[in-house]
Amino acid sequence: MNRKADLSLKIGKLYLDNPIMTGSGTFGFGREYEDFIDISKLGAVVVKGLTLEPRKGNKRPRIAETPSGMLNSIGLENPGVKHFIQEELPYLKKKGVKVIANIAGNTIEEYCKMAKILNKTECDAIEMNISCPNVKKGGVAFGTDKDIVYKITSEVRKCYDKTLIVKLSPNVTNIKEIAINAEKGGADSISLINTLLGMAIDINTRRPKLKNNVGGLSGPAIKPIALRMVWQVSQVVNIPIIGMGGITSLEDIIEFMLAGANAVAIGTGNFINPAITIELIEELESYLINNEINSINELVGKIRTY
Amino acid sequence: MNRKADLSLKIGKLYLDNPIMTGSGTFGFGREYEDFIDISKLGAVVVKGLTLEPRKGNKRPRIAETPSGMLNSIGLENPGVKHFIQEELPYLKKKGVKVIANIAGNTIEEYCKMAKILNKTECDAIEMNISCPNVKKGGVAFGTDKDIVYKITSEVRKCYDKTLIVKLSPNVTNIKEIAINAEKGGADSISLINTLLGMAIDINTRRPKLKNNVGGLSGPAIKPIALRMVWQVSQVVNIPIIGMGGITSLEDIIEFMLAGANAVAIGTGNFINPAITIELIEELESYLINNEINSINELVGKIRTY
Amino acid sequence: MKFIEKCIVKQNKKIVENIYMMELESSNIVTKSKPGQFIQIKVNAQNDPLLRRPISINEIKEDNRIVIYYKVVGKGTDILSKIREEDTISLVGPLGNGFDTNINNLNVAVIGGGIGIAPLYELTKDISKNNTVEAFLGFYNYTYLTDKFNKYSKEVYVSTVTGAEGYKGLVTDLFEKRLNKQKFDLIFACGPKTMLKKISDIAKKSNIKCQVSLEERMACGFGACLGCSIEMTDGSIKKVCTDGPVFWSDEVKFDE
Amino acid sequence: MKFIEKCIVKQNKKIVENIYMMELESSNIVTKSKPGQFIQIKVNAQNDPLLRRPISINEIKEDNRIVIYYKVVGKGTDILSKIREEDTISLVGPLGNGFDTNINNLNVAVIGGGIGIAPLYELTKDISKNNTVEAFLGFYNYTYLTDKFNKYSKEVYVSTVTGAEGYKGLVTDLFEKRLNKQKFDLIFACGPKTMLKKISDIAKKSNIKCQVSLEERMACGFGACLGCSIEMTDGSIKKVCTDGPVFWSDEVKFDE
Ligand SMILES: Cc1cc2nc3c(=O)[nH]c(=O)nc-3n(C[C@H](O)[C@H](O)[C@H](O)COP(=O)(O)OP(=O)(O)OC[C@H]3O[C@@H](n4cnc5c(N)ncnc54)[C@H](O)[C@@H]3O)c2cc1C
Ligand SMILES: Cc1cc2nc3c(=O)[nH]c(=O)nc-3n(C[C@H](O)[C@H](O)[C@H](O)COP(=O)(O)OP(=O)(O)OC[C@H]3O[C@@H](n4cnc5c(N)ncnc54)[C@H](O)[C@@H]3O)c2cc1C
Ligand SMILES: Cc1cc2nc3c(=O)[nH]c(=O)nc-3n(C[C@H](O)[C@H](O)[C@H](O)COP(=O)(O)O)c2cc1C
Ligand SMILES: Cc1cc2nc3c(=O)[nH]c(=O)nc-3n(C[C@H](O)[C@H](O)[C@H](O)COP(=O)(O)O)c2cc1C
Ligand code: FES
Ligand code: FES
Repeated sequence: MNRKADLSLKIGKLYLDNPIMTGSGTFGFGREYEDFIDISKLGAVVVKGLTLEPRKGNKRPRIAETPSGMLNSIGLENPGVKHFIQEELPYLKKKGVKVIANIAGNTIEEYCKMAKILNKTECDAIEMNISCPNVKKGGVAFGTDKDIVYKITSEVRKCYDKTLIVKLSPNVTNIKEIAINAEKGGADSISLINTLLGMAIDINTRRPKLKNNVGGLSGPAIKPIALRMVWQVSQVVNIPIIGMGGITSLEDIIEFMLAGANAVAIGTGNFINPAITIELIEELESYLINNEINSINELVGKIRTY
Repeated sequence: MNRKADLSLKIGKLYLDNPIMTGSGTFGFGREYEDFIDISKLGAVVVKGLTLEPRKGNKRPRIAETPSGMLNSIGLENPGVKHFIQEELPYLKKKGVKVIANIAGNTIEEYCKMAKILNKTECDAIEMNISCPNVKKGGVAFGTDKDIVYKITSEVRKCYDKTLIVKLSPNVTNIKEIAINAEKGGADSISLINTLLGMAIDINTRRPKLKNNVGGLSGPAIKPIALRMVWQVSQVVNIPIIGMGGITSLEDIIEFMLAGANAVAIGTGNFINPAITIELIEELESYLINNEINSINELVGKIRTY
Repeated sequence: MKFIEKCIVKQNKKIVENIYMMELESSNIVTKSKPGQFIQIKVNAQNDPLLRRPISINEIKEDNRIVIYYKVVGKGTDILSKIREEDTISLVGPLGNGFDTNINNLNVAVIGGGIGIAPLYELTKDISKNNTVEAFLGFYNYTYLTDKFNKYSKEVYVSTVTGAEGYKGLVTDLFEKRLNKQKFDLIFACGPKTMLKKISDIAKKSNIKCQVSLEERMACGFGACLGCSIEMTDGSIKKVCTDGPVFWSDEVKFDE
Repeated sequence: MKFIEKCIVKQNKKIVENIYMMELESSNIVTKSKPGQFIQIKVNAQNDPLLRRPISINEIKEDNRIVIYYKVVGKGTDILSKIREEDTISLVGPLGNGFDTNINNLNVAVIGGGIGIAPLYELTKDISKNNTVEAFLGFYNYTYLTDKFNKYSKEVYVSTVTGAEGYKGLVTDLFEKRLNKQKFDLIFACGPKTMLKKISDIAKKSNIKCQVSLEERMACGFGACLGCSIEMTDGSIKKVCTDGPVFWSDEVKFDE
């Protein structure tokens, strides 16, 4: 078989060789996966959520397993955006991979500051995490109010020339109006979903299983919700969508693409199979070839709803 | 061991022998479980969602399995409230079990009509389903708008003297304000959660796995979200809470009670083990005895958060 | 009477290609089972896969054993195929109405396609006592169970799509050919929906009464979830799990 | 170098009570493993349980085999205990830093409690070549592995909480008694947190260097999820999975 399939796509100003990216916070800064895969083959690496200053994150325990899912309350432990630019970005760029910085701030100003700093670097794009449920300020509040979403997107847009992705929180009544306002605010792309707010309790100690009491639910358990939201959003925006939430198989990826995702990100799945991203790129390519699909565009949004 | 534990509780004007109920739509009208259990031992039977007129429900396929969960789009297939009163209620009351009618309407008037009709029957309580995501009108809209929740609850309250339970939709940004308004509107109790809106796609046919395109996600997958919402709601209301969402074990029940649920309902779990309700009543009683807990009140809300 | 029962797996082996046979030791379910009924199997003790899997009863044996035949098509049946002898699995059953076997002195055609052949075996065994049975068994390539049908049928006609064995083509064609020579009073059919539709058409045309066994996506299998509801030709709603899976073919809307 | 490897289960058997031993055939992981490192095991192919389970390497055998000992405490280890010989399971490893075994001519105390004894065996084997090892093994009631430790230790001291074997009481008491008579240069310890804290206190008081192997809730095991981060005495944040699981005891905050 000498046939080839076109896996490439464009998100804002960014060209990707293939639509498989990593979910922020599940791939560190790429180095952690070096032994397992050639990260340069990824569509893009979305790095751990960055803040202006370094953060120690939340107290442990930070992890709890749930049926087909997991809760985390890492609390944005990260070395800060400057350390990222100095120590991590050069490594990733040397590998030749597209790098997307996931950023989180306590205020709109913080987001803008980070965007300005990143604008002058080799970093290819920003994914604005306005949805992380773990940080008291700047977390849920931003991503769940459509007016703030518009405001923060348009403010950051002013300070940032490259590709701007807005990552949505699923903990909302109406994901469509949030997505619409992110687009109006100037986002080049929308990524979704971040984790769903959840809880687990240790019945012996009568304490939450997470020191932070609540945490973000991820993994296969949330896939049906993620897929529904991607589909809903794809009906109301014209910018590319990066779908995620529980992806662990080729079938999952095709589902997300049919629902309207132009690209997908693998999060929790990396923990279980650290080579999953590369395996799925290969599987996706074979799928396209075997099904005589020339390009992923022939999949995106091609769901035939009833 | 001759010790006994007190499993009884009061919800509004309703006394229950134990806190284990059935999730509406998962227990039919009780008859379906006759071969498996003695339904008279249940805390209460919450029957399939009723509408004013009989409904045929949605087209098939109506069921799709997801990781640790399932999607349904039954679409409130039911014989109508009158048929229930004539054909099903007498059977249940003869069994001596407490019966809660789950009702859904397209308009506030429909809810009131049903409430008035039920008020004059032996039916012990109403659970208002303002959250069913399957019916276009009267579904999501009611349960996701706090003002409408207040309005509908207070209107139904006027037509109904017995115990009024309001069942909340989890597909909202702020479950607390919805619960507060249900309480303000005169609800005797709040039950939560109903299903989360989800989707699944058959990649071969490129069609949604449900004819209705989207459906409600239930089962263990949603437990962390349900538990979090019960905990949040228990902090803002003073009326009893009926917790549900993914319960399949004693441990799950204790978790819900610690989080603030006075009673619990088993939904999807019944499909997998049709005797689960009775088994869990027995396990709960043993748990209390073995742990020298005299009454379930010593569990409810006793989570020790950080 | 339905039961939840933990049963010991006595045999679990591949028959052909992706079709497996499992023999289960049961003390309750087996006592109430009838041809055409099914059981709901929990393939593991975890939450994934969550739901039980409906599988028809293939044979009810004297020694308290239930035999099932299943085709590995996905996650659940794959796990099932890996269960070992002496392992225990949970069943709920017997479920469904089963075939109407209260018949005597009839010329009966039993028509099965693919894995749909399996549930017809106990039926054939049962009705062959008081009726004359001809079996029409359609396969894709590999055949199975034909020997066992031989024992209880006057004739067994086999078709394969590939022509590997018997008539090359569809079992419905094979049956139609036979219809030219032989009159039947009653048809029992189980198999893919397209096959059932075809048979239902033939039955109508030839004025033969016909019972078909349907499949539908199921959550519970015992009437509680309403997941398996279908609309009948008369506009009524029936549950495949409790009102069926066996229906008179003229009640079924095949072109939904 | 870390690997994802499908390994064949060569043995999986109960040793005592709820403690099992599993021997795995590996071609990659085994070549890079060191004492004190661990592997991440996917106990089934489904999504529930979702995460891998971290289990320490007990022994690295010449014939490309890795031995682990595990205690059945929940869903994951229960499934693990039911895996049969010749089944295949997926491992990720070797993970973590392992013990610092670059030592010579030292008097070493190896102290283990409960299932924490398992990872100390390969360590003992290794360091016994160039050092003198005394092993202190604390159990609740049933003992295991003590014979194997005998082979590589100058002395093996056993304690049980119930008094079923050896000293009746805690292994930390046993060790303190021995300390009155014998000087040690270095301690390696693995076991429950309370035990490690006690040993850490003793080590500090007696001015003995001490390495402890910690456990933490893990999602990935290789540094990506930050689920296992702990704050050290100097205020820095370390990952138990990659910076540990072995730490110098004076770096660890035991009273969080
Ligand atoms: C009353 C009844 C009796 C049945 N008897 C048998 C039998 O005797 N032998 C046998 O091999 N199979 C039988 N089936 C079909 C069997 O239930 C499905 O093949 C099985 O549930 C698939 O499970 P899975 O996890 O392997 O596949 P999944 O991974 O769930 O799905 C794989 C494919 O299987 C099909 N499928 C899944 N669930 C069902 C379902 N409930 N009904 C029909 N198709 C489904 C779908 O096409 C799906 O794409 C019966 C089904 C019903 C409803
Ligand atoms: C680096 C490391 C090495 C380990 N080595 C071994 C070993 O050699 N042998 C062995 O038997 N066990 C070892 N453990 C502990 C083992 O990982 C847990 O017992 C196991 O994951 C429990 O899984 P489960 O599904 O059976 O229990 P679950 O149902 O998940 O939980 C049951 C109980 O087990 C405990 N537990 C769960 N996960 C962990 C975890 N990641 N770490 C610690 N405790 C946990 C909790 O107290 C929980 O209440 C090690 C843990 C770590 C972190
Ligand atoms: C341990 C962990 C840490 C995460 N950290 C971040 C983060 O820093 N920023 C962010 O935007 N999303 C973060 N996420 C969310 C993921 O990027 C992703 O949106 C979510 O987990 C759903 O995808 P999944 O089910 O494939 O994991 C994190 C998720 C996990 C599990
Ligand atoms: C098949 C099915 C039908 C349901 N029908 C109704 C209904 O008619 N009215 C209602 O309020 N909730 C309905 N529900 C929601 C359940 O009562 C329950 O709130 C939800 O499933 C979560 O609980 P579980 O995870 O234990 O199933 C239905 C759920 C299922 C799975
Ligand atoms: S499968 Fe549940 S009602 Fe038929
Ligand atoms: S377990 Fe994931 S970083 Fe340590």
